Amino acid sequence: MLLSEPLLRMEGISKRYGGVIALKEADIAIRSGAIHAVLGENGAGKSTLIKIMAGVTAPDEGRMLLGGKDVAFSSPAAANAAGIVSVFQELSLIPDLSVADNIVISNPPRRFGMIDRRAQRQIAEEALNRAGASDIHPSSLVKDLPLSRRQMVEIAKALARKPRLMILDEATSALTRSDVEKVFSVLKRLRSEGLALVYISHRMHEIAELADDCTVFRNGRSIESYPAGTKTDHQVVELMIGREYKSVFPAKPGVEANKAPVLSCHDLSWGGRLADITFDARPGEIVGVGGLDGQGQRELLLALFGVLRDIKGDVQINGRGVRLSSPKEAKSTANSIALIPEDRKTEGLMLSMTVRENLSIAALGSVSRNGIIDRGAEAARIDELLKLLAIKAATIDMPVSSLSGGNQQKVVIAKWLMNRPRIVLLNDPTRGIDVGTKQEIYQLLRKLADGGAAIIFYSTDYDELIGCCDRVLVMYDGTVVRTLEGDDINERELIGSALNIAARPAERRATP
Amino acid sequence: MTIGTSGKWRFWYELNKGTLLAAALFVVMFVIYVSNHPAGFTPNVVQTASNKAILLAFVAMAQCLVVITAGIDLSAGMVLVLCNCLASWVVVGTPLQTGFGIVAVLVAGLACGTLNGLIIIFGRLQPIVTTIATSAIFFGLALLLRPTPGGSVNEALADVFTSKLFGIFPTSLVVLVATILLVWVPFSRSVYGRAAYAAGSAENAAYMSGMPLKRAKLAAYALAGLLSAMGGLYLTFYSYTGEAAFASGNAYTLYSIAAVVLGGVSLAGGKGSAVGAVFGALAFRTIGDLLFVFDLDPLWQPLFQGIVLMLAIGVGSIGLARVRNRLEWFQ
Amino acid sequence: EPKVVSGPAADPGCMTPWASDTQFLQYPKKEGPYRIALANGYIANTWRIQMVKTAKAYAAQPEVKAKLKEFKVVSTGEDVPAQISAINNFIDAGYDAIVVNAQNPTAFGPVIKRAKEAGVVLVAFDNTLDTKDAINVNVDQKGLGVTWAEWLVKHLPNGGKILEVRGVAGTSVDTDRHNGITETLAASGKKFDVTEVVGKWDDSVAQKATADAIATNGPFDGITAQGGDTGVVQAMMDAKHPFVPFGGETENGFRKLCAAHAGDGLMCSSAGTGPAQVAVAIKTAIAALEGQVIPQAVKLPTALVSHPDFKKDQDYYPDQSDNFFVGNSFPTCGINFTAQEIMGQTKENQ
Amino acid sequence: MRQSIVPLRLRGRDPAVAIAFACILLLLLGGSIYSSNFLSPDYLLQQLKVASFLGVIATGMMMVILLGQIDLSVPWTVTAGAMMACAATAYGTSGSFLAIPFGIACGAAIGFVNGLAVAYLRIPSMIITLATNAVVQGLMVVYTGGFSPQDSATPAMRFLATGHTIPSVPNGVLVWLAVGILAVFLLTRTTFGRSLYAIGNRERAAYMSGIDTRRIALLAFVISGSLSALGGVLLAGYASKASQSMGDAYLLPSIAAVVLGGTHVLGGKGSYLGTVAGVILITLLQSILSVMQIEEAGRQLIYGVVIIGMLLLYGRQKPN
Ligand SMILES: Nc1ncnc2c1ncn2[C@@H]1O[C@H](COP(=O)(O)OP(=O)(O)OP(=O)(O)O)[C@@H](O)[C@H]1O
Ligand SMILES: Nc1ncnc2c1ncn2[C@@H]1O[C@H](COP(=O)(O)OP(=O)(O)OP(=O)(O)O)[C@@H](O)[C@H]1O
Ligand SMILES: [Mg+2]
Ligand SMILES: [Mg+2]
Repeated sequence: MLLSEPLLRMEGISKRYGGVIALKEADIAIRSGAIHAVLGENGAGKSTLIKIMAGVTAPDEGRMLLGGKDVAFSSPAAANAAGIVSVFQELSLIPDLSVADNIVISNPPRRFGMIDRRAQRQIAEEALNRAGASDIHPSSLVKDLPLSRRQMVEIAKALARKPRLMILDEATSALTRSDVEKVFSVLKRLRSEGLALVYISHRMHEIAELADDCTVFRNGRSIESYPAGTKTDHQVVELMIGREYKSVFPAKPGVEANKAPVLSCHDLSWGGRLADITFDARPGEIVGVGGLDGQGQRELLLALFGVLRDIKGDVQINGRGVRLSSPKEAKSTANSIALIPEDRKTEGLMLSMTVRENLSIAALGSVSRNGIIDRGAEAARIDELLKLLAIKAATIDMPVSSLSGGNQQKVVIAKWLMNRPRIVLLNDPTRGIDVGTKQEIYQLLRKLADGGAAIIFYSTDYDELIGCCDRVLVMYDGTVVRTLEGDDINERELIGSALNIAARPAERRATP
Repeated sequence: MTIGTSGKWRFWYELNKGTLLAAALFVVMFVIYVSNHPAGFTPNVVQTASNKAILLAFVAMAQCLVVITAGIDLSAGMVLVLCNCLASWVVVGTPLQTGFGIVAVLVAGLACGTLNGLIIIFGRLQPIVTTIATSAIFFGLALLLRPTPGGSVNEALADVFTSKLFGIFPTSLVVLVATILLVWVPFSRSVYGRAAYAAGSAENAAYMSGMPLKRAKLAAYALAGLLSAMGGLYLTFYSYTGEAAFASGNAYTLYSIAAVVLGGVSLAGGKGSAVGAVFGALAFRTIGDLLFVFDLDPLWQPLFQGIVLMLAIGVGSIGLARVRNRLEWFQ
Repeated sequence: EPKVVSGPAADPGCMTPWASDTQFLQYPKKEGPYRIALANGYIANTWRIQMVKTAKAYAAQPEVKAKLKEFKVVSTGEDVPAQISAINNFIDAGYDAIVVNAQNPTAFGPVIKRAKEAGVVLVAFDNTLDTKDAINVNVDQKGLGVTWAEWLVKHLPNGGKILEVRGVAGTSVDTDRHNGITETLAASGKKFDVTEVVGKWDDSVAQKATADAIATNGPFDGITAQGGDTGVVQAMMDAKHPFVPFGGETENGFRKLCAAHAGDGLMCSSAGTGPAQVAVAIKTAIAALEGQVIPQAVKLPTALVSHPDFKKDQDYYPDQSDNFFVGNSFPTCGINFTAQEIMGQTKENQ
Repeated sequence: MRQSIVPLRLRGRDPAVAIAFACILLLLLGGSIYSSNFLSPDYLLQQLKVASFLGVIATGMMMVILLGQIDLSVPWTVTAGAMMACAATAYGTSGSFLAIPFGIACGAAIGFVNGLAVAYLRIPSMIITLATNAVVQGLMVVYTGGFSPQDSATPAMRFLATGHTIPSVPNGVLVWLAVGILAVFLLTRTTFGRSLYAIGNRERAAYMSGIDTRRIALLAFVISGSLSALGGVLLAGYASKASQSMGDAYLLPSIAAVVLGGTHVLGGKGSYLGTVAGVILITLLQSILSVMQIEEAGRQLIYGVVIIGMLLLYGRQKPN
């Protein structure tokens, strides 16, 4: 299977960032007409590898052969010209430009030297159609689209360039299941058309469905390449993490039903986007929020965190009615809420500040007196957390931007734990995170719950909801359509209610 | 997929909201102005207003080009002054000489802008200090050219450019519209223009998408120099002389920023259009004109101008004060 | 379209011709009362504020007021085109005469043309216009430089080191005054070593520049400054620089210091023309409209006071602000405001 | 993970600051070729005194720039601070006593308006501060024209700017030192400082971390206004009087000083030591050029070229 001459071969690639070795003598061979999955933990060097393929960074050592000839790309444009196109993990869309502008961005159709807007619209519509996203209007601005739609645009953009080799770095991490299916059928069609595809994902079942070849990375080295299907999931994970691998999810101890709820929501509504949401969360409980992406889950968390204005309805914390007007109020000791936001780069982290500064930013109040920071107390708290979360950083005085994606996410979670919150809201915290880290996060959530916190956990990953949550609120169109509990939390019920198939019309009326 | 026309208008409106607001602001203010003017809405009054406003309009367009890339050009006013001084030497003589003179002035402006761009892009310096420094250089050159006010210009040509077409329509407005059509429209619809927007909106993403960022930014700065030079040329036409005026150079720079913001161009980059900036400049200039029609104590006039400017800015920000999702504050 | 006539002027005591070859003009008589406008440029400094207030006070005097239907003042800032436009607007709005303190003496060619076509009388003062088609109420800027330099030459018989504090670079006033100083010093035949710094007519800028000059090039034997003089003296005192002869402007603060330290060697010649020249300009405009004979260029007397003649409450006001300019009266023109009256009155302005 | 005694931002980690100080030495050595007086203690102390006005003003500017904003109302805030302080003396002895606090309070009020508009109405600072500048200018013109202004500095103001508490060290320098120490403390040791950097880095993330971003921004502008006014008070003390437009010469130099000192104009990055270096650089450069007998044109050219040269030496941003 690996015998045919590969389209792209990389040999002995090394790359270091200051003291950090991102890649060390990595090899990979990618052939046409196949999908090549790249697997590895966070920080294993996957993104760095594809950045080198795509001409974003140059390797320190090693060579790259495209169709048997030595190549070196000085810029993404050069790689594009050679037929290599990638969908980056960090989206590369321009928020203030329209979808159509973005899709044709590298080579817009021209007439008399000016961009031909009509032709551009056509190309965009075609590309969106091919990517299975014809619901996106080509004239809408990218910044007005939700994350999942943006990823679809990103894929359409890559398709519009008619590549020879297409790279997708966690391109489906924010997609809903139906989108994923559409994208998969597109990818399969491309494969049959003879394209070479590189696919990076932390979702094992996606890889099982798609991949023809696989390469596992660990600590910057390419550990092993093998044809898909020749190893069990278990073996793969062990290759990735380099140690034995046990069950992912911690056991659910079950909650005492008679405990007073720490957070209770009654008929919560906001504009046209949230309607009549009612639920309770008790200490020690992990409440999942499910449903298709963009059904108001994000708004619900923001509403609870004091970000939205003009909220109607009733929110009680410890039986006390509250009306929060800012995150500052939400995190105050009286309310003690924390929100792990969806987009770590813009809402979670100050990228160019150090890990230390990021960790203590939300808890400044508790490590300072009269506005003056107590550095001893700060350092002590940080030490405690670093032990708890095992964040991989050379020193905590380096900018958080130089951590890998997964470790950045851990910093976002850790910074809120500094506050010892009693209500933790999580907005898809495991997006783009490897299994090892995910496992740590699940364990951490359970530990927090056991410590008496109530956790509201929105996830786009059904396995997570099933494995972690004591209860799941399924949302549709801004309201909770079903609450699943116990054995009802299974994939069939979750998907059924997420699509709001009128399986149980009575339920809908029961939770008005 | 078919897209309804109403949908198309909605996107168009979203995109051009800032420009429309600026246009509305200008129209309202101008109507207040002419309806109180003793001479009324006559070609002369419009001509006077347009001759005065066009300088700022050019500098505002220049500023807009740079601001779109998330940069800023604090030397725009000094480029205008420098080009004014240069023009007062070279835009004279036979029609041919005059023509060459005009070209020389425009090339000089282009060169100033290019210098800014080269330093900022290849020196990787922050635009704000770079242009503070180059503005000192440009002013120094202007002083070398004109240690004292003076010089002259081809008066026949100057009169043509500041008079009325067919006795009704101000030539300066025609030149302004022509400049928009010949400079702004091609630029904004070219690959470089798009890359300029992208650079302002999300530079890293634009780099990843393989856009020609450096050339786009260079083009923006260079064209900004050219447009400021147009302003300098017009200053010469309107005043027949050159003067190395430090204060007015700085004033034009600051006013151009105000005009750009009034015109709905985001200082964070990536948003807005030169047409909006032009309306912003016209509106800003009308604030000064209002002094003429209202009978204010002379000592209260500066205060009046300040307050009207504040109100105009306030109008533009009404929408933001009342968002329902507080995260929208941070866009 | 004024007629060129032979002199003298109707009011020869006030309207002295600039030079012997200055033309005398007679505009066609218009029926009063008149609409007169003042197109000012920059406003935010004390000189201009004082000037605008003097203009208003002059126009409010009963005998002047009787001749005026309207007196309007507009300040357009530093920007020349704005001032040109203001004048255009005044022409379009049918004003009879426009008085202007020009931001730039050479920039008003097109407007002068228009004013002439429209039969509007244009009178420039302070920063006058380089033209024969408008009436100039002139300050002899170069002559001021000459006065100051002559003062220094007189007190430094053996020449010496001079500090010259200049004004705003690129303006004609600065250049004229500088040329007057330079030429006079050169013509004296003595050896003068001049250090130039830029004070921008601003006290704190001048003070800093002077302090630096003293620290690096000092001490000096004489000083001349064309503005910001209070700051210059302040810098001398801060640096404990010995007091030396000083030729300077007419700021009240400067004169206060000159009077206070006359005994210590601060011998000053303080010369300039106060903001009241606006009143002369208005008076000239009215005379032109009334069809009287006037010179095309009026020469203003300079208010010159030199050591040891500084008289309290006449040449300087110890209790008043440092910032205003003394010399606010032109007795021969019947203009007798004291600076104190103008800047000191609060009620009049309410 | 032991903490070093020296605060992180002051540790000599930032090469820009070191190079900036090297540039200062270079400038002095270059100047001494022209006149050996440039190295005399008298001259240097005098430069420090003059630098202290810019230094105080630039401190406020730096806070605002760290926030990712800018304060263009500096010129007339400086003037208003000076004029209002002097004006207070019209109200007898208690007026003279309160002159300095009153001047600073006026600056704080202007900063408050700026801050309110920027933080609560979300108007871009670059334009609203331009507008407040115009309004304050208008107010000062009205005031000067209408109210028989008192504009001599009080002895206390004179003392604050030019007096000596420590022999031969002007008090102005001590004021700057005090302001500087306070600023370093604020920036490195307090929640306010941390929040300032956080907001400058990414306001959205700072807000979501529960920082009251609006209050911090408001405070930064109030500080900037107050310090501008304090600069004006010092300047009035130095000149022994207040006058119109005395602040005009401080806007662009204060921005240039902050940025020359390595602070990022878009906020979030910068050290106070860098600002100190920037202030001294700008002051020295202006002073040396002022006394060299070159035409103004030449001075401007050299000023511009030297600033760009220095920036190219160390102000380059990382490749993106
Ligand atoms: N610009 C950079 N500066 C410093 N270190 C970097 C930089 N980019 C990557 N690294 C480091 O290189 C290593 C490999 O990172 P890379 O992004 O390739 O990992 P990854 O496999 O993509 O991880 P993830 O699954 O989290 O995306 C990490 O330790 C990371 O911290
Ligand atoms: N050559 C380059 N040109 C432009 N930007 C670069 C270059 N190298 C790195 N970057 C940028 O530096 C930052 C850090 O790099 P990188 O994305 O590899 O870090 P990371 O933490 O490993 O990310 P992740 O693991 O989430 O993929 C990113 O914003 C990246 O875009
Ligand atoms: Mg990655
Ligand atoms: Mg990574």
